[in-house]
Amino acid sequence: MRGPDVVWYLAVAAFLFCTGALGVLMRRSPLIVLLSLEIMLNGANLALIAFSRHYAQGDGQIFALTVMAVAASEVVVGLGLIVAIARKHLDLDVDKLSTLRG
Amino acid sequence: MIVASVANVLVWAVWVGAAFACIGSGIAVVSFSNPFYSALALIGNLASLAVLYLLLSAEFVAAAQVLVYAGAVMVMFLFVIGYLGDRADAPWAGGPSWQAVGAVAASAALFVEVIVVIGLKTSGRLSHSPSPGATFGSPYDIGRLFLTNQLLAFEITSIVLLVAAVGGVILGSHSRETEQ
Amino acid sequence: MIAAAWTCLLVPLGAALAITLAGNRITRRGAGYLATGSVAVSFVAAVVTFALLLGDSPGDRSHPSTLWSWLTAGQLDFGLRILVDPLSVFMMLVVSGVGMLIVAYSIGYMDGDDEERRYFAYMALFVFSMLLLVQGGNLLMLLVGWGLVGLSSYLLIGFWHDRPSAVAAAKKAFVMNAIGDATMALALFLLIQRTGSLNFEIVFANADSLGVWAANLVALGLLGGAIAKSAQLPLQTWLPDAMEGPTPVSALIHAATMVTAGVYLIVRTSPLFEAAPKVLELAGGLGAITLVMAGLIALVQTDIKRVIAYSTMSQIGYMFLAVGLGAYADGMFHLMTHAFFKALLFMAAGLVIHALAGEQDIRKMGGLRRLMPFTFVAFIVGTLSLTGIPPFSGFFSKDSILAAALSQGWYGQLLWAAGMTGAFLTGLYSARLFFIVFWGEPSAFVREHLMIGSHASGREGHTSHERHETHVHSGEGPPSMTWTVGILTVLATIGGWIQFADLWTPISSWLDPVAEPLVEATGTQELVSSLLAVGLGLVGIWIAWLIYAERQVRVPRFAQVQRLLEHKFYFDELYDLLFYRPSVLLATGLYRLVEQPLVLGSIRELVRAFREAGQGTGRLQTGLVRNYALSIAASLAIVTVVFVAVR
Amino acid sequence: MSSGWLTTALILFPVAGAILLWVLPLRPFAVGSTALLFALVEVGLWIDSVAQFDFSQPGLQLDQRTSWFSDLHVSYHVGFYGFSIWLVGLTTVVLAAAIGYAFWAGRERPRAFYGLMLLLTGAIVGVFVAQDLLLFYVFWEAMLVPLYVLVGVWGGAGRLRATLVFVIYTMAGSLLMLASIIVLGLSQGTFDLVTSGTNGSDWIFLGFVAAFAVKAPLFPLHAWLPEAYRESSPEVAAVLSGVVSKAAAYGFLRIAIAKFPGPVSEFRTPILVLAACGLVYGSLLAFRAPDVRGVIAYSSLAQMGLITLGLFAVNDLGLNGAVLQMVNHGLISATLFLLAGGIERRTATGELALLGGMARGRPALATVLLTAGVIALAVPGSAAFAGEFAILAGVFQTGWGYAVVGAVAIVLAAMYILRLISAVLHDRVGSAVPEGALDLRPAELGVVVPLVAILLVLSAWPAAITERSFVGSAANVVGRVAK
Repeated sequence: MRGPDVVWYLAVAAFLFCTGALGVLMRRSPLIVLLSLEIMLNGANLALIAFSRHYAQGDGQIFALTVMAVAASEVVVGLGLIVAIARKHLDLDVDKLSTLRG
Repeated sequence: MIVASVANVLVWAVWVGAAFACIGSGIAVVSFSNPFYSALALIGNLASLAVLYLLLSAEFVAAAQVLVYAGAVMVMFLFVIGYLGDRADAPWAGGPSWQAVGAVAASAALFVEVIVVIGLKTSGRLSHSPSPGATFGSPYDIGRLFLTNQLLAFEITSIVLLVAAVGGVILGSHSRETEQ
Repeated sequence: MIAAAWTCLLVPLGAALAITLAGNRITRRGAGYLATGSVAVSFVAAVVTFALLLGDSPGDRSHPSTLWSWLTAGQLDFGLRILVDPLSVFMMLVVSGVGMLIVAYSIGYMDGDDEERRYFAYMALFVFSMLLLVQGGNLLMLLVGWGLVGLSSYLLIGFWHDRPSAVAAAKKAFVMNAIGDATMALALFLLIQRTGSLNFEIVFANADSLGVWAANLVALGLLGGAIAKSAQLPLQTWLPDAMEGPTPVSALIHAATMVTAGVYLIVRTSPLFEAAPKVLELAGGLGAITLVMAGLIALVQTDIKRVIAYSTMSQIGYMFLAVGLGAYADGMFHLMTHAFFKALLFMAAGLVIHALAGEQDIRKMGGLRRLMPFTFVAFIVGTLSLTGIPPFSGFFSKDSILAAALSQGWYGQLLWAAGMTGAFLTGLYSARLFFIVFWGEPSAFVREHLMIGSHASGREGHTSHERHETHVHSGEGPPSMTWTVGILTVLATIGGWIQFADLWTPISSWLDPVAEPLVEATGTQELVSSLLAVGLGLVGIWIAWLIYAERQVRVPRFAQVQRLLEHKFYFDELYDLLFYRPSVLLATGLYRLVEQPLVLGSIRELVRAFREAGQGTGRLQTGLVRNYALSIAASLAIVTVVFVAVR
Repeated sequence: MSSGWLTTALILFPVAGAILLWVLPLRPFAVGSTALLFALVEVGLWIDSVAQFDFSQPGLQLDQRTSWFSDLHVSYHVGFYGFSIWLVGLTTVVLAAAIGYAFWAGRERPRAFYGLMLLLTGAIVGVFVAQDLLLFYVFWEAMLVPLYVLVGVWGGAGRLRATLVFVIYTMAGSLLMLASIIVLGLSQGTFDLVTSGTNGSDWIFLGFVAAFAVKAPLFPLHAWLPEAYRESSPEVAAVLSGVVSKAAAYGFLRIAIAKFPGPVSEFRTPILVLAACGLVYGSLLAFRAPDVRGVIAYSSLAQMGLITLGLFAVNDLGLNGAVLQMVNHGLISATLFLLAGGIERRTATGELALLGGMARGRPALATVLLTAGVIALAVPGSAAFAGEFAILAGVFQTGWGYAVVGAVAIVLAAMYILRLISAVLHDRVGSAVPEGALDLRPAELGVVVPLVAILLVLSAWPAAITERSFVGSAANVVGRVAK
């Protein structure tokens, strides 16, 4: 295989995943949280495709495509929620949405 | 021989470029306080990822990545951001709370762990990947898999998408009702 | 013979069941006749058994018979077993004979009660139970009969169950008897452990190998049952209260048969008691104390039946004294004569009560001599017999007991002295009763009831229901009552003649194969005892004559002593303080201190703990998505470390 | 073996009846009579099984076995031992009486009620015949679930709280038992009760003991008892105290004692002490209980203590007496609870202070209550006396102190039962007793008299059970059962 080993791809994937996680954990804007989630999913996708290449099996790519579909669905629902929140004239701040407190 | 090594260097160069673009845009997405810029950075991130996919000979996924994400998802994001206008702005919170500290610690720990696991536990088993067949990653290959071995995944995906579409519609209409 | 014995046992049970199941389909009088008839059949069967047993040689008069296994456990097998031997036949004759007369008497006495059927069912049940007690072929059957007579006693004492005092008396009698049952059961457990059986032959054969401790404990347990049933010290307090029952019940159960069962028990299990001589002596001592104490209390009682009840306790004290010294046949002989004269006294008292519409207070009575001449004669015979004046039956049996005591060392002589004191007291209290009730001029109360011609047939104190006045009779009750009293009068007179110690001893020779006596009085001792006892009895009667008939001497007043006697030596109060109240306190205390807070409270505490734990963990539920995400990420980090480290 | 089907039929027949009632849209009267018919046929099936059972043979009879989870060695394995056949008989008879009583008294939502009662019948029979640990557990839970509903829906005013406490306690016990069953079954390699051997683990033993002690109940785990017995309807209380508590005692005998000889001897003293405490404690509280059901409930606690004493004496007398006493107490407490229900219907209260004088003019009630009460206080000659005598004689050989405590309890039993009898029947007429309160009706007599009649027959011949519970020596048979 030309270029770097799969390991390097995995490192990048891990970094992407952790960056996304950091965003999810730290940011309060639901929009940015959603975007960070996309980063996390992409990190995971990269790892899937790298392994798929390593084992020369197409199933990893199938998995990645499925993840993409799920990500798209998630974005639809997430954005729908954000719009709904905005329409209710609530603050777009996840720390203020705590109705589910026990 | 020389051609091969030149190609190798070239691939390395492309990889380095794409990887750093990917990492940089990822950090950018997370750190911009204006979601519009974040979304734009995400587009960069997706594009550079598509390059990496190509390097991994996953042409179909790369294409899907660009089409689905950059084409559809990002547009949706941008619409929403535009719809929200100023309210979408997300300034950074004030001082470091325990949540922020914990977030950094957990993310860093996860990253370190993954690297350590890759470094320690795989011990070379992940190098020297075999060459895949000619059709690997081609739409033909993917399509065949989707309709044979992974048919269930395919169908479930379609159902997930359907449910999400219905959910999106309901969320929209419901909020309209409550507004009235 | 065996068939006759079973017939004797089971016919009264059949009658009891038949009366119960027949309900209203049998007339009240029919129930009475059925019960009487069944007991009469029993008596005939007992006589047949006796006659057949006479045909056997004296050493070969023991015939066990088992219907079926009653209770089994592995190798152990306790059969539904009877034993026909001289002792049981003797008791069968007494029980069914006296029982027949008293049940027949009840037909007249209970006439008009609206629950007559129930009464006769209980009476028949009692006769069955008593026969089972005396015929039982192993200790378990004996205990079964023992408990069933207690049950029938409870039922009959509480027969008039809308009288709270009757209900309380019934419960008291049953519970005190249950104490005796329990100690007996414990003795039986020990016997099962040591001998592996409860059959008389096997148990007695092993009596000597029990060991001192076991033998003493077994004898003590049996003695506990005996004193509870026979109302001896210290379990005597129930008997006076038991007089709440109808008078025929008092005559049958609380005078003639059941209360003497303790004496029967000691005689029956004499080998066990002989293995524990100290306990046997204790029995005699308790009898002696009881006979004096009961005699003293009887002096101050004002209820006609209670006076007789205390005299019963006193007379059973004599019997205990006798069997405690090993004079078994003498004890049984006194049991028999006592059954005659005490049943007679009770039934005569019943005639008085019947005539006086249920009044039992002797202070309201007086001068019945001319108004009830037949009862008067019966009462004289009973009183003289009780006091032990020749030639009435009590003389023969009581004097042989006293003679036996005199021949038995210093302990026997001590008991003899007690017996002599008792003889004097007997004369005094029984003559007191007699003179108060029959002598002098008729009291206002008596005149009201007997001279104006309103022959109300009442039931004692039971006035809440309609009177039954359809039949007119003389003041002395209907013939069914008087003829039975008549028979008993004859028996109380001549019943003692069948044995005159040293000269003529058929009872001793009949019973000796079952329970070999430990003492044999000499002729001199007999003579001394007889003269002294008769003398003391006459002195007692004479004093009573002076005080109550001639009224020459006033009753000496000792307020303290009188109060002590009227409170029956404070036994009731003592038991109330020592047992009843502590157990009530314990029960209430357990409920307040253990059941409420700990047991029932435990669930409350548990619920509270769960609720608080829920509220505590609920605080983790912040509702903030980022917190949840952080906990997921942190957990993932930790779990990864664990996985890597563990693999 | 075809006769094994009889055992299965005993389980499935009432369940089928329950399903039938739930499915068919019958009218209330038809529902009640159908249920009663099923219950009576069930009694008939039991009689048939007694007829087919050979009491002279040791070992399992009328058995049937089909593999269930073969790789875990779990099977559907049912069959009878001598002692279990009597408990099944008790179950069918008491349940039939309870259904008969409910039919007479009338219950709301009859299809659900009678269906649950029939289901309960099948489940309890299953508990007594199951020869596989997992099957035992299944039936055990199948027995508890209908009870929760029966107490919680058809009970008195405080039924919900009573149910809650009952559920919490029995669930905790059941879970301990499930854990014990799994560990025991896996460690033995089989869940079969007949083929599996003995075990020496204290913890597994204690898990079983805890479950059975809660259900019995044994002092001090009886917190659910007073309320459950007071608040449920009389027939359910009768089943609870008459039959369900016996399932726990059966569990002690069939599993705790037969499978754990080592732990039994190790823990015998504390268990016996607890049982003796419960005996006295229950008797004392019964003596002070203010209401009819309270007296019966606490006397049940005392009786279960007594039965446990007999079981853990682990000798012939104790075990035979315990089996006999299980049957006796089942019949007695069922009778008493049904009578208490009858009294409460007439006076609308169970308070002893408000009752009294009911004997006059009501001979049937007086006779039946008196007979049942007298048997309950174990008057010598009664079946209960035979049971108590054997139990105490047995435990006397283990330790004389227990028998002395038992003897004290006999006296206490006399006190509380006589208190009950006289407070209801005797003395002055109570303020809550209406003048026109009827005597027992023929239907009530039809329910109660058979129970009393069985008790009287047993009184004449208690050996009918003690001769036929264990072949040879009981202690050996428990050992032989254990193999």
